[in-house]
Amino acid sequence: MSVRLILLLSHALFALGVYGVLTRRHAIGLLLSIELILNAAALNFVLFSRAFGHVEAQAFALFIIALAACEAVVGLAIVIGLARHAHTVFADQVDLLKG
Amino acid sequence: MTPALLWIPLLPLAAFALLITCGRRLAPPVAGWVAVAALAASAGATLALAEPVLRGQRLAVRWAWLSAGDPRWALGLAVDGLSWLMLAVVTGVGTMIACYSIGYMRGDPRYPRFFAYLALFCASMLGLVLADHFLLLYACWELVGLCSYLLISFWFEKPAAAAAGRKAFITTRIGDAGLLAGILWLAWAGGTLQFDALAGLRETLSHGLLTAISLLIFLGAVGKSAQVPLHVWLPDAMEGPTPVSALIHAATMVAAGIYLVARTLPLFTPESLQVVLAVGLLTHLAAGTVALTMTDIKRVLAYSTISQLGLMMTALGLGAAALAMFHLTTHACFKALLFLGAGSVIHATHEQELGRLGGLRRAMPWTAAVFLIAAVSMSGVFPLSGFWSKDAILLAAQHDGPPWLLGALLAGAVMTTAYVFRLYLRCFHGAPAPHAGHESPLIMVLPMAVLALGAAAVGLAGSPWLAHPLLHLLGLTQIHAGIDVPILLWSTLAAAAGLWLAWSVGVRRARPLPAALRPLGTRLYTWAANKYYVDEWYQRLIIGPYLAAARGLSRFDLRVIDGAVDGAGLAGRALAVWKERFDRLVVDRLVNGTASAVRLAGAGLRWVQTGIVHQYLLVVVVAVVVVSLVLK
Amino acid sequence: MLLTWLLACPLIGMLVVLALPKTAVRAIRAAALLATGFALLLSLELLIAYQPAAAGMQFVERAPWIPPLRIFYHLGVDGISLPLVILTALLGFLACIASYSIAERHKEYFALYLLLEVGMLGTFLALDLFLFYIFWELVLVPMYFLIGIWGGGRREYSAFKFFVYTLAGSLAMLLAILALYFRAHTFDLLELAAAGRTFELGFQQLLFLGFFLGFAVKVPIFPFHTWLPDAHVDAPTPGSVLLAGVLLKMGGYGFFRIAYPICPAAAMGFGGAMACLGVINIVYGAFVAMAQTDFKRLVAYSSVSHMGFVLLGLASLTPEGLQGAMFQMVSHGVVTGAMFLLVGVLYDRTHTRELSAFGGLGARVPVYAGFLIFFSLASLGLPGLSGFIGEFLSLVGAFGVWRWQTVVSLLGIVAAAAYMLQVIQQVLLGPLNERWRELPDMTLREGLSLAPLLLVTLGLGVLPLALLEVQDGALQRLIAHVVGAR
Amino acid sequence: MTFALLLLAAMVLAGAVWVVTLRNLFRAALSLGVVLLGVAGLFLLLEAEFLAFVQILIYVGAILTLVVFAIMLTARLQGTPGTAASPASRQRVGGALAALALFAVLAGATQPLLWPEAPPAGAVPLAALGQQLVTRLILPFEVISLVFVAAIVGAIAIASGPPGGARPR
Repeated sequence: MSVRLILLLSHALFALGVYGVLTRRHAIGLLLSIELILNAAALNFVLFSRAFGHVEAQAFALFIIALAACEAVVGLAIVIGLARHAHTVFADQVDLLKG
Repeated sequence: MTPALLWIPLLPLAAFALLITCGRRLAPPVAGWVAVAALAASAGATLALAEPVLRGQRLAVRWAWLSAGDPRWALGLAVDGLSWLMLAVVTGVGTMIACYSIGYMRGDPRYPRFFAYLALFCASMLGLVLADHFLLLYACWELVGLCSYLLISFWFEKPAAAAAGRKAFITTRIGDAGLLAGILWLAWAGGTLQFDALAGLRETLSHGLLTAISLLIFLGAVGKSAQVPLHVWLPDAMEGPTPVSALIHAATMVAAGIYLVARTLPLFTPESLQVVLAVGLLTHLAAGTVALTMTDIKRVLAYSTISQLGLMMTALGLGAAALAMFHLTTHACFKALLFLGAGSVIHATHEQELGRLGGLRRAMPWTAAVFLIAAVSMSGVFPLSGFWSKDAILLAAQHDGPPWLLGALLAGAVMTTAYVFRLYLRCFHGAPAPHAGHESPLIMVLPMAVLALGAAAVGLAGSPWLAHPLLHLLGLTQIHAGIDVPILLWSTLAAAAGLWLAWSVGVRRARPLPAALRPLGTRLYTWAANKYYVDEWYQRLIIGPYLAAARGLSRFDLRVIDGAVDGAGLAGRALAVWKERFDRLVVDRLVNGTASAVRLAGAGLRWVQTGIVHQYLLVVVVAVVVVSLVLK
Repeated sequence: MLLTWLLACPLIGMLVVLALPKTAVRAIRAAALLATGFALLLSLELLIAYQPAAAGMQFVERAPWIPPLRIFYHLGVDGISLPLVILTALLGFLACIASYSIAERHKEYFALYLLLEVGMLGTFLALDLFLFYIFWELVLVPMYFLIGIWGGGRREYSAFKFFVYTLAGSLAMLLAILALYFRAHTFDLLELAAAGRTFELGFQQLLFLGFFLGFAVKVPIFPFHTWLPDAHVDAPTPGSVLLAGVLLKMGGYGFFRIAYPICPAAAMGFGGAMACLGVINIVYGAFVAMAQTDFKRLVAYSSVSHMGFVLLGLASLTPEGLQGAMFQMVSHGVVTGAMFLLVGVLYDRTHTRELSAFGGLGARVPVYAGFLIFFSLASLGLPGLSGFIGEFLSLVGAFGVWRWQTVVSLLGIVAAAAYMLQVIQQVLLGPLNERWRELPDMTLREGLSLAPLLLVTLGLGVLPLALLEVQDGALQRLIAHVVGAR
Repeated sequence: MTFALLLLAAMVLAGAVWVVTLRNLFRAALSLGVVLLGVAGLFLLLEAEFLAFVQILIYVGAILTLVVFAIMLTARLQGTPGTAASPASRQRVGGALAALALFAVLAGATQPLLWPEAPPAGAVPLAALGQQLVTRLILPFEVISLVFVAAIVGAIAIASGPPGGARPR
């Protein structure tokens, strides 16, 4: 079992997630990409837990999954709210942050 | 004895605090009496100190101020002969002037505030005189300047008064900056700022250093005592109420510079004394000629003050501090009197232009009488006060100065008599002017009478008849014993010549010059009447460039330094200008250029702040990568 | 626990404000006032319990926070930070009184305001570099919103400019902090100061430059000052007060607490440059102030000028110079804070800050005129008021070391009189402008927010030893530390 | 073992690429399911059985279902794919470059480090995990539950909208 290999995999997963965040226009697409990033992090935690024999690391992987669930709930609520309010689901058409 | 020392400045200060906080709740005359009472009490405390001081004692108190351990920064008050004399002048003249103001300022809407400022003015002057430490002296020095500012622009609704106050403060502050530099240098080089240690510094510091420091200190005195070239504020200060002018000219503000030089005379080297002498003499003569041409009562008096201060500086330049202080004392009496008299005239007639005044002798006999006493005293006529002090200076000039100095001072004496009698004669003699005029109330006449007594008799304290107690008090040991008859004759001759000039030229309008010299005379007269155009030169050479520099730097700040952010805007303006050229729309290209500059700058900023999440995120990711690369 | 409670006061206040409904404006104001008032009381208790004679930090609290990185929750005060802590608490309280004039979105305003106070107090209390940095940046965020939402004029532009400027400076500082950490493996300021003396000169100079950029923007030092006029002008009155009174001091404090102790050799090497920059600040600020037509802008540029004395005194590394620099910081905080309050009072009534629009107000509003004249005089350095002591001590300290710089800076003193009297003349003197015939004088609340500052200004000017004694020991040790490293 | 690893890795990578590139969101969501399953397999491989099951249960079972729901609910707003809705190519190139750079930085940071080749004997026991969760990690655990409550309340508040018709601005 190669730690380096799995690390590479998780990095790739992370980078792909970032790419998705940067390019996806659809809000749900953004959510999906963020899930990728979270999974990359969780994978790292579990990997280190195995490699160094830490219990906490697994616990934190668990927390990540829990937070991902929360994030999905809130994110989807926002998407639905947006759809109702701004009649768009494309993040780059939403510029409420603009000064 | 120590407590009495502290009470002297603290009593007027307390009066100030009382008047500024609850002055408006006091009935108007009460506010005035509070100030008078405080000043009179200070005068009493001064008198109480007379006995030990006359015995040659030096009383002092001292307390830690800027540092608990370092004795350099321990402030103190001290009184010796020199400062005691000043205390007497300030409290005495100050009390009289405050008394007079009770009548003069009646009905003014800011009556209590006037007396508050007056009390503070005297308090700071007393502090200045008592200070035993350069820092405390400087602090009071600045406070004196502040009070002059507040009082000169007391009637601030008049723009001229507001401007005059500011001019006084800023002009003297230029001198103060020199004084401050001198103090800094002294603190660094000498390691002490206490006055009783000054004589010791003469041995420890090098000659060049002493010259530099003393000249810087002298710069402070030049500003405060209105010497050339920083004299311009004093004539303008006439915009203030007349009692204020009296106070400034006699007891408080301008006396401070003379006192400072007298106090720090141990630091002055022969070279710097030469400078003092030159400045003093120049001021004496130049201001005298200007005084001859002024037609406003108060401005004549203002230039006469400058001229007399020049005379005192000349005495200081001769190293005769005691004589300068003697003249300062007598001058305080007769100049205060002259101003109060002038104020009385203005109070009665609401007119201060000489051309519209005349023949007031009948309507205002008391004022005319005291004015005459002051004028005679100022002219140096035997045996009034002015004679003794001026004669002593002439004598010193003859002994210690270059041969031409006596001649120059006698010429100054001729001018002095000429302008003061021109003033007197045109005000009180001749055909009565349309302004009826009436005698002032008792509260104003009484202080004038007291001062007239002083103007006549104070000089006796320095006369050989009483064996010079005043000069002994000031530490002068070698004194010419009797009256020097040649000098007496010379000065009487000068007074007579001045009187003749005043009568023939000032009143009868005779033309003393032969026709050939008349154009030159006219030109000289024009110059003098325009105060040698000093104000205009300052406007052109200093104030104008200063304001231009301020505006230029402000533009620089806005354009160049801020250009980092608005660089896009500048580029946009250039583009716009080019475009305008092509379109030949020359007329409004600046307007358009500015508009597009703003628009482009805005667009530039808006591009950065798109509000779109993706671009923000991209920036974040790139930043993370860059930072982590850099940190490796 | 005193220091933690001091930090907790505004924090708890913020939470209470957040918990209140946003329509309960009176309750929100009262909560904020109570929180800042308690903080002020605690800071005064600090002053009473402080022992000037004792060496080192006092009231120290130290608890591990992020142990793997050796980051501690480490608080403490000494003679350098204590005056600034009290200044912050005082201005925080008074500006809170002045915040009653805020007219919209009270809940958000006071929550952010209290957060700002937490950040400011924390910056002065932190003894851990990491903690310091967090508080330092924490200040930025509420200030950005205070300017951007409750400001006037081009508020978005100004807030953005303020944010970008400061953030850029902070990044340079962050790099220095990281470099320092990788070298010394600690964030503890006291350990870092001890370790700093052993660094070679080149490294010290790099560190110093990094910190310098961070602090220079805050002070602000020419040519990093152009955010200041914009931010001051467009910020709401309490924001301007805290900006001038406290935020600028954070930069100066950084030099005292971080740059000088950690990079002593570099600090001595750069002394000449610091003195020159100080003089440029003094003279340049004074000249540019003279040309301003906007009241607030003028006061802002006068800040640039006054902070130059801090640099000058700092560069001298003499006891008088450092005392003067610290004194000038406190005094400037009080005086300029009051000046901004006064501008705010006028602006609330007239809705203009154009100096030429006023005139002759002295007869119409005598109490206001008295306050304005008083603080203008303090600002131009009149002896007897606090501004003089700071300037004078800085000059005395610097004169022996940087002769010509000191002499040139005297020009700034003359110019200060010119522009301050210009203000008085344009606002108060001359014939009354008919537009303001009905102008009301100051209210009791406004007077209450200014009276303490007046007393402090007068008290410090007459009895400067009260403050100087507090600072003395810490500054002596700082000099010994820096000069001894040669 | 290695074979299983490689297979799962390929599965995860392919799925991830689909997630970020497929234009059709529904298919992208299904690809996410592939990724999640692959990661669950990796968890199994790393002897973290409990987590693997949690992953499948919560992620695949709950979250993914939710996402698919949302996609269907908002389907009418998506417009026809491939018309005006494609992202600007500049952003795509920039994003790819940034992601690549990030990957390079991360790999560059972790690959040279020395990793323990032989893992400690025995996996982390589930009991120990549970023990930790209710003792040492009790605070974060409770905080997470707080976050849950907040998320639910927030989601309801956002998605339900104001009671009286149109929302302000």
